[in-house]
Amino acid sequence: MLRYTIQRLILMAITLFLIVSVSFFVLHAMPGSFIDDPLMPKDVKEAIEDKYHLNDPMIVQYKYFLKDFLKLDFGVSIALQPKVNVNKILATKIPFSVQVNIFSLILSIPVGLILGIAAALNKNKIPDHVISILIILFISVPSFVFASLLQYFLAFKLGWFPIVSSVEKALTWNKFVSIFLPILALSFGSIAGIARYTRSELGEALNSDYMILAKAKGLTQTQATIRHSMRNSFIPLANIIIPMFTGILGGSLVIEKIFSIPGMGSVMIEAINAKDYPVAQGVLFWYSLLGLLTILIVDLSYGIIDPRIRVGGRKE
Amino acid sequence: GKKDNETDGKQDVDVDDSKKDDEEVAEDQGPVVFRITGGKTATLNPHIYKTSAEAGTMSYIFGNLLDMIYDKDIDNYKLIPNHAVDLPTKNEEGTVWTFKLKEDLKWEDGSPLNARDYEYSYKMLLDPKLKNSRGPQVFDSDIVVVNAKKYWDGECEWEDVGIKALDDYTLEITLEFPVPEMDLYLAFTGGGASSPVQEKIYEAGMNEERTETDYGTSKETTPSCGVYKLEEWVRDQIKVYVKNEYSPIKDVYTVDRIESRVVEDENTNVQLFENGDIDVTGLSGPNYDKYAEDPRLVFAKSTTVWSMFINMTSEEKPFLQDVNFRKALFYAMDRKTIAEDIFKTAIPAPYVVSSAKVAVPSKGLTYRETDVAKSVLPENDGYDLDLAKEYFDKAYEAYGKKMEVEVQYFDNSEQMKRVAELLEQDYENAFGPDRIDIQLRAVPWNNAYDNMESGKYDLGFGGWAGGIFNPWSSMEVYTSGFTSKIDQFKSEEFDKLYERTVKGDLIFKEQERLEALAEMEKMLLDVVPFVPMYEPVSAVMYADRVHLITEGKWIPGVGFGVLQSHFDPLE
Amino acid sequence: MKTENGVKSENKFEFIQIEETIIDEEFEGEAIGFFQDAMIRFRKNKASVVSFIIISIIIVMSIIGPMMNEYDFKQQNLKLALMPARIPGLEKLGIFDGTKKINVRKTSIEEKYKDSLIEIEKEYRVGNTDMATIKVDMYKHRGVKDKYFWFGTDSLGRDQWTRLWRGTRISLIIAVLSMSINIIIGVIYGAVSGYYGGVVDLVLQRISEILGGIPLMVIVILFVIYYGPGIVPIALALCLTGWIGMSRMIRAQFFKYREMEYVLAARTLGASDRTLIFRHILPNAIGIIITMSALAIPGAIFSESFLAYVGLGIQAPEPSIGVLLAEGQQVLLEYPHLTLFPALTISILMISFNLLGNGLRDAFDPTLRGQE
Amino acid sequence: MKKEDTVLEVDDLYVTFNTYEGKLHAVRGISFDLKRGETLAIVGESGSGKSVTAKTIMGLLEKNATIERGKVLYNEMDLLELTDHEMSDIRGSQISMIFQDPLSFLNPVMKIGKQITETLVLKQNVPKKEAKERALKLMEAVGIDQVERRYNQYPFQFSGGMRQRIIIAIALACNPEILICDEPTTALDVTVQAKILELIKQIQKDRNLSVIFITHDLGVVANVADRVAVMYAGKIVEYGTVDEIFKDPRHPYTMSLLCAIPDLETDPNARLYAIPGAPPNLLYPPKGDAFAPRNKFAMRIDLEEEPPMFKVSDTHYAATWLLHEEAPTIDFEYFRSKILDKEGETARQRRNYTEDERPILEVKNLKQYFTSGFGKKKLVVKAVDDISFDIYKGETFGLVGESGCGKTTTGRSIIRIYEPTDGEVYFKGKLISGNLTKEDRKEITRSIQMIFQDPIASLNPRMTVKEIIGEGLRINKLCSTEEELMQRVYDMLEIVGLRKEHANRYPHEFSGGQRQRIGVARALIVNPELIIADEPVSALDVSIQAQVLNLLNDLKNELDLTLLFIAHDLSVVKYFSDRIGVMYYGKLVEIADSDELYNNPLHPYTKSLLSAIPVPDPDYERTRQHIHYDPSMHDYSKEKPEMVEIKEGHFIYASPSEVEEYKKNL
Ligand SMILES: Nc1ncnc2c1ncn2[C@@H]1O[C@H](COP(=O)(O)OP(=O)(O)OP(=O)(O)O)[C@@H](O)[C@H]1O
Ligand SMILES: Nc1ncnc2c1ncn2[C@@H]1O[C@H](COP(=O)(O)OP(=O)(O)OP(=O)(O)O)[C@@H](O)[C@H]1O
Ligand SMILES: [Mg+2]
Ligand SMILES: [Mg+2]
Repeated sequence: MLRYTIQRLILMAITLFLIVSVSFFVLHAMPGSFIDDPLMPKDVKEAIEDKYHLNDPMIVQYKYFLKDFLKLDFGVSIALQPKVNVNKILATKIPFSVQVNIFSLILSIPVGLILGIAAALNKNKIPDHVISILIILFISVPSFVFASLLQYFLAFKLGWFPIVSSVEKALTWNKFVSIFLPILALSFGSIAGIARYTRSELGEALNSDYMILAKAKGLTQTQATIRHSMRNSFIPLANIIIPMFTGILGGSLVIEKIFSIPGMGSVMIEAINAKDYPVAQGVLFWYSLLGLLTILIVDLSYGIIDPRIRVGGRKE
Repeated sequence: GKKDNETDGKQDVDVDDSKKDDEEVAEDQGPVVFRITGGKTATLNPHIYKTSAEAGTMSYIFGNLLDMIYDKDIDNYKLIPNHAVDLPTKNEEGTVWTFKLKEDLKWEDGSPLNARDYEYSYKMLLDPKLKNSRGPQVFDSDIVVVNAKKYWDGECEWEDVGIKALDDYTLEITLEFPVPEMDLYLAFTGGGASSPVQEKIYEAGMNEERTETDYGTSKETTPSCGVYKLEEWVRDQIKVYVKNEYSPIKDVYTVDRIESRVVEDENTNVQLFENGDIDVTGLSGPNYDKYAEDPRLVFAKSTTVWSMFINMTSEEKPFLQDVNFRKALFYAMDRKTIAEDIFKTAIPAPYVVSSAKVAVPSKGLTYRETDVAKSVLPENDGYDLDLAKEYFDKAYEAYGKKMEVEVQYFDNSEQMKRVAELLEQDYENAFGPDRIDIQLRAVPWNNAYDNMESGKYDLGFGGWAGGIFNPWSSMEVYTSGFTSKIDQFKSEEFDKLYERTVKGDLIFKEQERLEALAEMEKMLLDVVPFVPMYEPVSAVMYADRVHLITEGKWIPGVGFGVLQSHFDPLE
Repeated sequence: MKTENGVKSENKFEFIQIEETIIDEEFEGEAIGFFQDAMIRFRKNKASVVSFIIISIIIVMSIIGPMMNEYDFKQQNLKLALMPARIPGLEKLGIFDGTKKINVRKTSIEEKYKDSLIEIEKEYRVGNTDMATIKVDMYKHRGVKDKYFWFGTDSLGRDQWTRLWRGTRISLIIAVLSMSINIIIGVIYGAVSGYYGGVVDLVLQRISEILGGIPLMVIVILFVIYYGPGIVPIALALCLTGWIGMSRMIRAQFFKYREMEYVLAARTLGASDRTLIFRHILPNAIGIIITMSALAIPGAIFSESFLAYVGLGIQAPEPSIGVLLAEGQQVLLEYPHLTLFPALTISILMISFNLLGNGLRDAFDPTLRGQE
Repeated sequence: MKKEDTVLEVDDLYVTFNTYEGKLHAVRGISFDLKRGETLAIVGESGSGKSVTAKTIMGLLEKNATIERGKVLYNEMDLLELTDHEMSDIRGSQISMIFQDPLSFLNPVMKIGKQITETLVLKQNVPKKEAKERALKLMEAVGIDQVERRYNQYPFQFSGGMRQRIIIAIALACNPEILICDEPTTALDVTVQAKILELIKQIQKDRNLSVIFITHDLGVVANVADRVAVMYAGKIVEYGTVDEIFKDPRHPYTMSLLCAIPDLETDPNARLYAIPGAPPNLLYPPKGDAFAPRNKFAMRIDLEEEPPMFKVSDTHYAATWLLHEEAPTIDFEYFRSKILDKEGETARQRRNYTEDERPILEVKNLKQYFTSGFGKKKLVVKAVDDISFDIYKGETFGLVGESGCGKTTTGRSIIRIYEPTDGEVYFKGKLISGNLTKEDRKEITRSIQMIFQDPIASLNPRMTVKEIIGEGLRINKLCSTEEELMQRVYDMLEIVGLRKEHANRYPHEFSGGQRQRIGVARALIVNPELIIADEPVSALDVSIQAQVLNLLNDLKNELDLTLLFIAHDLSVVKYFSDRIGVMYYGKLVEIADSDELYNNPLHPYTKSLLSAIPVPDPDYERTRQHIHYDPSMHDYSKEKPEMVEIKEGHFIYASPSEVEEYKKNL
């Protein structure tokens, strides 16, 4: 296991390096400059760009980049929060997204599971149809429509919640109430995802041979379902739930904008639009790292959850 | 707290306001709080800030030698000394200006502030290693400080630069050429690049190579020398300002505390306003419809005239070189519809210089109010379909085949898109879709400018902001030598006239200078390197508790004077 | 347990086929091929058939819808901007009747809304001004009582019905285009990777992993900047990483089927790699391909609408569902009709395509063959 | 036997399934009873409704099933009327079931021990500790070694045979009264099967269990059953004691079945009896006797009226009109002579090759290793480890051995589906295991063909029969015109006993035997000289297995084919092959003429294999002794074993000292 993990980590490092390098060139190939003041004289503009080596040949820029990158330093932002270290920017923004995302996770995992289980147990009956339609609705209505409607009706019209998130840093009850709507809006998608996955996995597990054996042993349908089907159908769920856990560091562009949460959601697109290469590169790196780590964690966790891999051999 | 009226019916805002009407509410109800929203602040480093939102913040927290306020008596703006004892004096040629500073000036933390801080600040602003983007402000704008550019470029010593602290309380500025008083005053008014930075913090934040400083990136690194100081700053979320007790002019302002939330979604903003959570909201397009008849509406002008630039030197599309074609575009533009139906509050603008620009500072008179300017104006907002068709026929005849043009617009503006869509229809209808074919192209906005600079476009929207008080220097963008030129207009005559009005003999000749401006405007309108479209006017709504000191009138330079206004206390 | 019960009959008890050689019987009925079989099973699945019909209707509407009234998708009339929906028939029920609530000064009721006023809902004061919320027949107010904008108009006074169907068409074209390209690339990539396995597979998988690691946004923005936001660039942008999922599925299929006995059988007959890939292995993936396609279409429509939301939508004045939604969202509360209809359309499309995909999956699943 | 002894009674059970194609009549009114302590075997070909019957009793039918009518009486209760919850009290503790496929029925992520004790703890409130003890005992009883360690392992760590035993242990955990075994050994090797059968019998004796034993293997039936019920097309056509069924069958289907199986005694020169035709389609249950269309002795009435159960003796009943007083009397001997007489021409000429004749296929030191993983985890499976043998023109070489011993791999290495790791293969004197030119390769692929085991998996479900058969011609460009191709396909279909009309059909429309014949046709159409038949009949029912074997034999004679015949069923191999090689874990342990091997098995593994084969003769089965083979009996640490010709044509893999030993036995 350890050896395998190390192998994977090395492979991951290589992949990551390639991603970062490719995106470096892609990013710098974008036309335009981070200085968007059209009134600024050309020579002044170039002088400022020179300070960041932006007019050097790409390969030279890449060398500069690599030098810092190897120390995991992406330099300072040049447009979004000029002169602030990229890693520091992320460190200040992430907590806001995390708060919302964690609660969204706490909400969507059980709800998603319950919906999924209910649907699987009642396959092709009314509850299944209702849940399936709900799931597709959750997936198909764009989140900005949901978020706007929630804000308008629950916060503005009914006044049950504040319109925008509270500014308290600590997570008080007050703060929680104020981020409840974004949590809700954010959860619809993951609830639907989990429910859909659970439904199909559990549905499959319910029809499996070992369920027949379990019932032949004398277990009731409920006992058999809980003791045999559930466990088996939850193993593949790691596939979508673990990425959700690592996904809590990211934010949602739309929802954060509507509820005024200063989180990660818009950083990437703003950085790209503003040609803030260091920030874009930094976000990209950390996200890719996270993404690859997630894949690794999923794979390794299968090794832990699934005895077929844990005890030896590989999954067929 | 702002959000604990959860249980109140929201309609309260509309119905129950009657009790607020009796203005004579007892004073002394605690600090006067003004609650606003705004966009994100990238930085509060006065040497590199970019957006007007940042400029706004800086005007609260960074003082300067002078300040501009609303004066009830003259019902207009007024310059008052802030850190300076009085307005500066100048030498005979009008190139050396001397400010005397007050003696007990202090930074937010109580440490003394004097002319040396100013000198240090300019030194840093122009530092060749720091390469601050606001540096050009002292060598590429209305005033040009001696050797500033050279120093910025690293080509001379600081001693050679025309900014000196003669002693602790005297600051001397040496200019390359004389400028009108107002231009100089304005250069040292309000918070911004010309405000001082606090040396110890600026230096402490400096990196080893002295190429970056973290000044103005957090509350701790943003010391105030203005009327307000930062009490709290959570990036992209909230800023709270409170009165700075050391400010010499703090009593001019009535507001004690400003709370500013970052809200980027306009619907959210309006809901917050209706909910009584904030005191002011802007209204655009469809949101404006809802309040079109609301008595709380006030309107603010802007210095930009948005225009449709024409690539008049295009080789690819030679018909763009034909002035008849460009004139056809000019006269076939239904500016009224654009202004009133798309932007709702905008003003149709068949001219170059915005109606917000002040041309006679002494009288507070705007250029458009002057008679010379009025003489330039075409009739009916320049909308004349018959004339347009006449011009077009000529152009069409000369070109001989169907004209295909592309309009580029900014991809982040729904309304610009609508203008483009409207123009496409109007032009095709006016000239016949068989003769002209208009295509649209959305472009990220700084790419749009890049395209126009490099002449890679046919038609494209754009506009120049420029200062409110110097319409002449704003003409620089149309001169041949301007480096970031987005139009293709080139005229020696125009350049000469421009030189004369900003650096030459006309500087101090009020009337001639006005006429010269009109002349330049006329040149542009004759050649039509761009078709002026409209002048945006923003609709703003203040809560009932805000009793604007200007009574809703927008004053150049000070807007509605909100911070000087009377506020009802919060419940 | 039954015992004998006498049955009497004469020559019933003679052998009838003792001398014949018994050969295999002929089958009754038509030969049913794999696709036919799938079709039969598909047809039995009511939900999928209904969604298929709905999708067909939407497709037909996206073709003829824009021609069903006198308006053109880009014909503007700013005097009739933002008209609420008015649908003949339904308007009698009080919905989509072309009315709208607005806030006005009380004085203007007399001045401007005298004829079109339906009722005064509420009166209130702002400052010193008397205000009222009134319900107004916007069609009467604007003097076009004879006109019907079924889904209302947008901010340039364009007919939303026409634009919606036109937009649906564009969205579908983008979706189908990107889906087809994704499938072609994904199938070839996955097939090569899965069929040859080993080093080829390792290299190809690394490449796709790296591609997948680059955030889509960067590429999309680049694309739009270079090629403009046309149908093709947007569709291509959605393809840049969109094929990866498909290639993974196909690869898995190839891993599974390349050891199937009938594939080996063809190999022992000397079949070339091409024959094996395209004739023997790939057809197994058809079910998956079709299912994935059906599921990819709503995904693409959805991505397109997200692009539109961040300002990278299709080039104006051309509408797409995403563009309409993004436009609508900004005025969602004031002019809900601009969001309602596109959102309904996208939801119905999503639901239908999902159900269709599920139905197709069941229909093509060989393990379900001949059974339920 | 008295009525009180009856523990279970099934009365007029009728079960249908709803399918897309219509209503499928799987079980059509069957009745039988089960007495205390006895074993009732239910036999019948695939799809005859055996499993459905079992599942109905357990109340575990699929959702699309409908029980149209009937009763299942147990302890005066009608099980069909119980709710699922009530049924769960009966399942496991009173009636238990062992399922056919050991691989998928165990929960893959639950420890073995827990799966055994689960019901004990949950339903019978046995304390965990005691439950564990009972489980350990049970595991021991079913022959699992190191039970303590195994108790905490997971199913995937168990071999198929062991898993099957665990399932038996689970079924027995709650001490049920009735045990239903649904083909508990079909998936297993003969040696493992023998062990498990012994085990079940043992347990039955110990606990006085009643057993319903479902199988299609008559040999197994002869071994285990007290009474036998024969099912055909959803009906019981005959039942009686095991001796009655085997010695005095009355229903033509039973008789045909008994004629169709080869046993070790079957004369290799005689043709097997093959039941012609295909089983009926239960979507449209036939009128009259369902077996009539395939029955040579069908009478007119068989096509018109359904035969009732005729009583033969107190214990023996059969549903055939032949027992009607007016019908001609046909006894088994007559039946056998009549049908075998008809078909009984010589099946096969034994081929004798001359000494100096060069073999058509020479395999020399063939090795095929599979590696997986890399680095320390590298795992090498020596699937084929240094084997050599020759095959001469026209002969059939049989390869037997238990599952996983490398038979398939050998075949595939020869035909170059795998690149051999080492060793040489010569075909007609030409080396074919190295790099080949394109031309040679083409020649080889045409000359050597393969028939696959699984008639479902080996036919592309998306191609018509015509396309499947014609593909070889097309690929090798053996036909110039489309018409010619069609003609050859039609001819081929006829040769394998199918009709021209079948050409446009898809594989799934055919029965197993027909599909396998299509597979044969595909291999033959390119005129190969050598055919590698990889278990061509092991997936087929006995009743159609004969069809394919006969066909192969006929073709071999007609076309002068050489066959490498791979199978694990020794009786089939024995019947079919001239010479036989016995494989054990990648090695060939013995090669000899088939008679020689059968009469004089030398290697202990061969002996064990032979002793394990069930024979469809109850008398023989009662006395049979199974010899166990333990590979640790060889001590190869000092002497290296090698292949030695111990007698002319009889090779054995042994060390010199063992050779001496074996020689003594000759
Ligand atoms: N769930 C089901 N849905 C539809 N048809 C079914 C179902 N289960 C069984 N059948 C059909 O019922 C018939 C009897 O099946 P059954 O499993 O009892 O056969 P069997 O005698 O056990 O055969 P085998 O020896 O192959 O196990 C077959 O034709 C089968 O296809
Ligand atoms: N492609 C492969 N990769 C790795 N191992 C393999 C492969 N094919 C076969 N094996 C292994 O080689 C051994 C021999 O397999 P083979 O299929 O030849 O056995 P067999 O005698 O044909 O068995 P069966 O009777 O089950 O068909 C087995 O242990 C099997 O797991
Ligand atoms: Mg069965
Ligand atoms: Mg095999």
